[in-house]
Amino acid sequence: MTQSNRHASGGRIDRGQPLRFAFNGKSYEGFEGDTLASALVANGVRVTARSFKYHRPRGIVGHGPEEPATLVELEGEDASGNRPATTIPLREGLRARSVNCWPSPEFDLGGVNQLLGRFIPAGFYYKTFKWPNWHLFEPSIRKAAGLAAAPNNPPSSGHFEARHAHTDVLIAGAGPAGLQAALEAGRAGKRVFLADEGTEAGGSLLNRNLTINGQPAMGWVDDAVQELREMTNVTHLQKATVWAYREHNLLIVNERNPEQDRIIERSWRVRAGEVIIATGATERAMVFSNNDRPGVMLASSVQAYVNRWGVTPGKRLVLFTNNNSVYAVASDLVATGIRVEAILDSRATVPQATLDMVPGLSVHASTVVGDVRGRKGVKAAKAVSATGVESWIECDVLAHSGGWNPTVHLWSQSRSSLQFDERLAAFLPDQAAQNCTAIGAAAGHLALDQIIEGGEDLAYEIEPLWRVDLPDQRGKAFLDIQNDVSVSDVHLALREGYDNVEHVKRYTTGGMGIDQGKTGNINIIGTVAMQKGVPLQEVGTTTFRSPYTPVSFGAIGGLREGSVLFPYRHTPVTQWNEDNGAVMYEAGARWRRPGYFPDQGEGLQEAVNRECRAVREGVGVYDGSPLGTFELKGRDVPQFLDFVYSNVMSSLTPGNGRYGLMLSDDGLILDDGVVFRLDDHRWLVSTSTGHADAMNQHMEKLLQTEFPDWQVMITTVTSQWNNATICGPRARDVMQALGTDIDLSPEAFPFMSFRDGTVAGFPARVVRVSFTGELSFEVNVAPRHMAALWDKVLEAGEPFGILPVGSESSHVLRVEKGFLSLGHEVDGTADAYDLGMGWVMSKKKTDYLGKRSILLRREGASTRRELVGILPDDPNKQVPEGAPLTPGGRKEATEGLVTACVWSVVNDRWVGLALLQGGHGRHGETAHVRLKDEVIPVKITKPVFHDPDGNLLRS
Amino acid sequence: MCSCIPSYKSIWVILQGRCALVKKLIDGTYLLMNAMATMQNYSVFSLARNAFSGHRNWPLAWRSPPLKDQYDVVVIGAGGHGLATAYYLAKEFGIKDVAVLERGWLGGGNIARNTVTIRSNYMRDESIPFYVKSVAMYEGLTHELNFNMMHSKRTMVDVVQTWPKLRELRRRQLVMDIYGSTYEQISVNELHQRIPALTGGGPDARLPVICGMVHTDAGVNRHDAVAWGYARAADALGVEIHQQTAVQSLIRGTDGNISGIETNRGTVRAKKVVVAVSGHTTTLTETAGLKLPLRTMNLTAFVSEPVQPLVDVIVNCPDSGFYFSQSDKGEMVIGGAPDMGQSFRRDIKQNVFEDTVTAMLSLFPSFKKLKLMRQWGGHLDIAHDASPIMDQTEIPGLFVTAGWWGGYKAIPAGGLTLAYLVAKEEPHPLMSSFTLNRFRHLDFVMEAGTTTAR
Amino acid sequence: MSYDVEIVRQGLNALFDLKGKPAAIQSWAGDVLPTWPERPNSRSGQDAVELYHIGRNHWIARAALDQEVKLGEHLRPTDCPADISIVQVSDTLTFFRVTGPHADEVMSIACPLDFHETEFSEDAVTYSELFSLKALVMRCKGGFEFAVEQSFGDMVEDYLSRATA
Amino acid sequence: MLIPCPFCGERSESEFIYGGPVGADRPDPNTVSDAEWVEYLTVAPNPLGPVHERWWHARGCGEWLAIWRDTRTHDIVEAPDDSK
Repeated sequence: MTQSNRHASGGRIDRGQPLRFAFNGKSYEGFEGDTLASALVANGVRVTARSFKYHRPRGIVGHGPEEPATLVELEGEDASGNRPATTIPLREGLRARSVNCWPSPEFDLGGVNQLLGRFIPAGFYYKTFKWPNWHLFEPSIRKAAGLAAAPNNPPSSGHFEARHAHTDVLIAGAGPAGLQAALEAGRAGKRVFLADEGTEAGGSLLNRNLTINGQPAMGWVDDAVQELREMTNVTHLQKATVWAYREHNLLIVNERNPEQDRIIERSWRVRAGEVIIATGATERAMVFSNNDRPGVMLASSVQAYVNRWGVTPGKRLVLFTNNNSVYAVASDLVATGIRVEAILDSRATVPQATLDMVPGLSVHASTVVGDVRGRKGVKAAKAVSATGVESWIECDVLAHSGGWNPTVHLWSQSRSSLQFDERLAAFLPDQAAQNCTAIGAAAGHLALDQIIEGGEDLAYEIEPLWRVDLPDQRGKAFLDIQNDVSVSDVHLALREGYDNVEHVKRYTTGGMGIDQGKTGNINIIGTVAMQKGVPLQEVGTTTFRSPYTPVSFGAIGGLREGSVLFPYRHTPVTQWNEDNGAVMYEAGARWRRPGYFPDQGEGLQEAVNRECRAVREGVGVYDGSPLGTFELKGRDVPQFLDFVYSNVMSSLTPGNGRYGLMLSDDGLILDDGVVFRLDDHRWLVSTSTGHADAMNQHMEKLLQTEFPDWQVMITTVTSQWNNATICGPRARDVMQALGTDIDLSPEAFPFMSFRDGTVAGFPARVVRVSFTGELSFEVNVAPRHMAALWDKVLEAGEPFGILPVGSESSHVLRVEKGFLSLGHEVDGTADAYDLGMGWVMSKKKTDYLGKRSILLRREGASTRRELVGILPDDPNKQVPEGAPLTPGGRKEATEGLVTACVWSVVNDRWVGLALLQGGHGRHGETAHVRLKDEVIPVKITKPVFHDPDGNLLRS
Repeated sequence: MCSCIPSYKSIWVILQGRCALVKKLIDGTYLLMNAMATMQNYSVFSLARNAFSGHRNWPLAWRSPPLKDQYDVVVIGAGGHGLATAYYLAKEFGIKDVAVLERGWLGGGNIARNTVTIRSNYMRDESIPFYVKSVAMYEGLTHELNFNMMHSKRTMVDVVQTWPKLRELRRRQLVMDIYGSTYEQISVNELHQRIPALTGGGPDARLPVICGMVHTDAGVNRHDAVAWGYARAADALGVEIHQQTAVQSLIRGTDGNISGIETNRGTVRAKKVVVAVSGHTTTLTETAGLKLPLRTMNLTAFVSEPVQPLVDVIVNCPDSGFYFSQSDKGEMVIGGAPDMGQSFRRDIKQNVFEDTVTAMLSLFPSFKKLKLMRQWGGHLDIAHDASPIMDQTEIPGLFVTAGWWGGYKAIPAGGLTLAYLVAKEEPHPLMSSFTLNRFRHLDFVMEAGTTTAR
Repeated sequence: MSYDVEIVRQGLNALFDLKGKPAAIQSWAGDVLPTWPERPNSRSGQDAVELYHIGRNHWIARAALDQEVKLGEHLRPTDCPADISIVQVSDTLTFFRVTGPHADEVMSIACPLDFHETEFSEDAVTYSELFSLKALVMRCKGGFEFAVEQSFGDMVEDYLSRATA
Repeated sequence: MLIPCPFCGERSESEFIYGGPVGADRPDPNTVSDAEWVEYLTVAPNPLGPVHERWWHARGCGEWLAIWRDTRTHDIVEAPDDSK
């Protein structure tokens, strides 16, 4: 019979909407409003899981995120693993199976581990599996671990989203305290963000039969929700868990299946002026022998199943408690017609008001549960009185309550402190570290009348019992049901000296499961305290860490994926590059640039050779737009540039430019670039592509923090100017063919100067710089004209065999010239002198960034690694870039490295650059590249292989 | 802090299924018992013996002796480096009158918070041999300390997505070859075979995967076991470990030398004091007026829920900015970049965290459905040139080991070389480039481009 | 259901970057610029020229593209005195408009600013972070307008289409 | 974090770039001793408590600003008395 445990009426389920679902391959029926757990309870499924270590049969214990025992894996389109069955809303066609057992929880082969229990106490693996080594055992152990299967596909439809939100008050939890706080803040006109993890508001009121001013409490909840809905200043989310509390009152909320069905989960980053923690309290377990039998459940969960879902987990119940709350449970059970065999209360006296709630029930004070019988379902509980009288009481459910823990996870995550409260036997919020307050049960107000005026509830009183400790105790008493950590494990840890609560946790793994010990951690602390004879406050808690409950990585990532994972930048020529088959590279500062332009069937080297030959013998063009460019304005620009560059810039006259190096004050090379003086007070500074942002930061920092009185204003113009750089012996011919009003003769327009005019009809600034060693014209135009200019250049250059040039060829061309490259020769150790660029280090200036440090460093004793050219003895022998040079090619400490090695079309051989100890004095000698199985002799030369006097670039 | 706790599910299978090995197990155990005569031997036999006495007879892993007022050497910090140093002082140099002082619980600092990656793929001559030594020492540590470190030499695979990164890694490879450390390039196809879960980074991806680099020497182990193993072995050699003993200040004698320390439990005198406290180095040395070129930063990590075995290597994605490995318990243990500001907060920054997660999802899109289970932060100090500092300071008798961001892999060799330095008062050859002297002429040791900032 | 918004990538505007003391710029530019927006991160506008106060001694003047030449002739960037900086930056920024009932929601995905009317008023204009890029953000009729550095235009368009898919 | 920008007011940390601790004033490199120069370059305050540090409002108004931030909590705090 289906739903044998379902009541004929009652509960917040929609009996008009039956839902079919499958659990471990068997079909069942539940109703809309059920969780998977409540539907399983309704269908009388008792064994729902196997435990992690011993594979003991387990049932459903709780009713919310605290559930320690029943973890399932969802199958099909919403596949995901390790989900507490208590947190899965039931839906039509849901398919779930238990994790950690095979073939089923009823019959699980791993159950043989139960026989081995005594051989595998806490920490046993530190003492074994050592010989011959861990590798022998690891594969089997890995296979056995891991609970659910790993996901093998991203969600097939829908996506995740992350967004920002701002609020005056964030309230975590829509139970009575949270709703009340939301009403008050909302009525006061504040912006309110109310988030609750449940499917509907009400918190504990959903599970309990309470009244407010004589009316059912859920009526009050419905009114509150309605009033909040009408307030435009209130955002109220259900199925939304506040899972992290970060610095500066930033909280992260995970909302499941928000209104748009295309969004699977939404992550909210909420910045709150004030945070109200109304997260309620979690019932904790009692610790006694075999307290993990299927049917041993939290009392409040039994109450929830009865009241909220209209199901009874059993027919004959025994209740075990050390506090008052269980009496309300018993009262509800009786009202529903369920038989309560007995209430066992560990306290010596039970308050009369409490007893009055359960007239006619058998209440045994000073009595504990000593054991539970029934491997696959509770059959009887052993009551043991203080005088040692034992009796077995037959039952099918043992509901227990070890008291209540205020849910202080968020409070603790905020760095706020906790204090152990002896009266409530629980850790309570103490000093707030951020602008937050805890209210309601989260603050220790465990009765409704403490929270809401007119609320009626039984006063909460407790005498803590951290574990049942009886002589001749047999059977394991679990502190952490999920990780199978028993009292004896904790005792063992303490006995071996692992006596700090963190040691206990790590040695036993107690509290490290997916539930993070929500029902059991305090009992571990209590057990440690008892054993050591110290108060609980002294033992302390382990740190509460986010997330409060597991949250999918997809939601954290949000929309940021695929092409927008990292920003990307395009020039107006990017589309042309892609259309013309360029192989595109990541090129620094998030630009995507062409690496090379292969013809049909051509490889990298052939394409590069072709492009290089064009530049050396004819003409090439590249898109130089990404180069960082800044316009500097003001009277103090000259002295500023003299301070940030190692050479003198102030002597430049308008229209002219100079190459320079920027150093950090500890003498490392930051960047190289070119400075042009536009007129008296306007300057143009260009930086390398990759370092543009960093150089902007560097210059602004100096100006704003070191020299606030200097009049220098910087405007970034990288994207205001694009350029096509035409380079090669025929570059002037192409310029003429394009048509320009600028006199291009070397006399009228020499190297390192610029001219404003028109080129191909576009307003342009033409600059004579060269990064290839050839005659070059950098034609700068506004980006709106760039694509058209590019087309015209290629058209005008066609008769001269013009080719577009990618970054691979640029690399070859600069190596042939010995021009340095950041990231190759400049690797954080070489200075300008090492690179043979002493000429760029001003001797005239008394101070500039890096000067003092470079001098100090060079006074050190160590031999410098200096830039040299290398020619492999075998001209056809390529040396890998980055290869070490060692003395004599021996396998010993290196004396240098090859920074670059390229096929030089002008030399028809491999040529390279290297940093070599004392290299400047070793020209003509042979050095040795040491590879794993090979030594390559190379001749040491000057680091230049083409036009050493620079006649071509000045031509 | 990560957890690599094996499941217990198949113990029976293992014990039964490996009968052929029982003879070896017995031989090995007896050898070990002889080697470690002073400690309770840990083996499958001692475990069985204790099982029948209800595990009531296991001795303490370490003692809690009364704190004396004088020691030959005081080591501040019972983390990996402090405990290892104390152990090697006693074992290799016969210096046994050593106290290790810990303000919290032993093994509770960064050793409790790191991602247990052990590797030697460095770039400079100064670094590689040291890490080659450390990796080798780790591999023998389980047997040396008679404590199962669960060392799993499972290989690290770099997923390369940009050409400049490939160039940098190949440079490392070529230098590492000289020192016998392993690094090999593999194709994208081979990469997919090694890491089937790597389904992102295709040709149309924002950063397409170019190739992989394989570092077979790399491994992971169990961090708590390293701390506990060293603590237990050092204790057995006579070293005293004092937890809940906070050092408040360093004391200098009239000669300017170090003469002891002030603690919350009173004054302790010692002619040699070792500071091995990671992020808190400057907090301590400044009590003696010593400034060091160190800043403290926060590094974060997180783990997923445990799942069935999926990835059996350490995956490092330097271009995307994350790395992870799957623990024996099934959790993905994930790390990203540090947060640059100075911090002692031991927390995670949401923006840094999101950067790491999105990078991971781009290469492992199926992890969208995987769930975050726990996250945390640790603090570490980083020197001005980002390389470690191990030296006797300008205060005679005061030794520091600091600047190890990613110091977990350095624990064995770091402990050994520091013990050498303390015993002989001269730097160990493997660490001679890492003294404070290098700053006098700004001779930085720049280990440029260390993988995803570890 | 998808977000109900309209996204338009706009054409070029005439833009001039102005730096220096307000009095100095004012005396140079004369009445071509509108009333000075004194409040940080606010804007003013008259005769189709808008002025954005987006940094300490830093403004952006914006007009329709057909005003570019005229505005340039008034502002004379190359001739202005040493103590002020005027740079034509029309090509530097690409503007987008997001309008419609869900414009707020799309903006909250992109940008960490608090767009509540008490925090981000009708005349607000500011640089902020948008899809992790620097962006100039303001309100427009029925929604929001923002601009990113031109080379990121394609990327932002891509991101917006993902956000509203 | 929320960082107070003197021009824009409080803004999300993601708009800023960290600029390092505020160090000592730059000494005259022509007169300072080697040791003092090295200390100026390499040693930064590393307090367990308030640290004076710079941030650049790079995705905002471009201002370089300095705040006091407690390294234990990340709270932005008033300058300690002895720094004024």
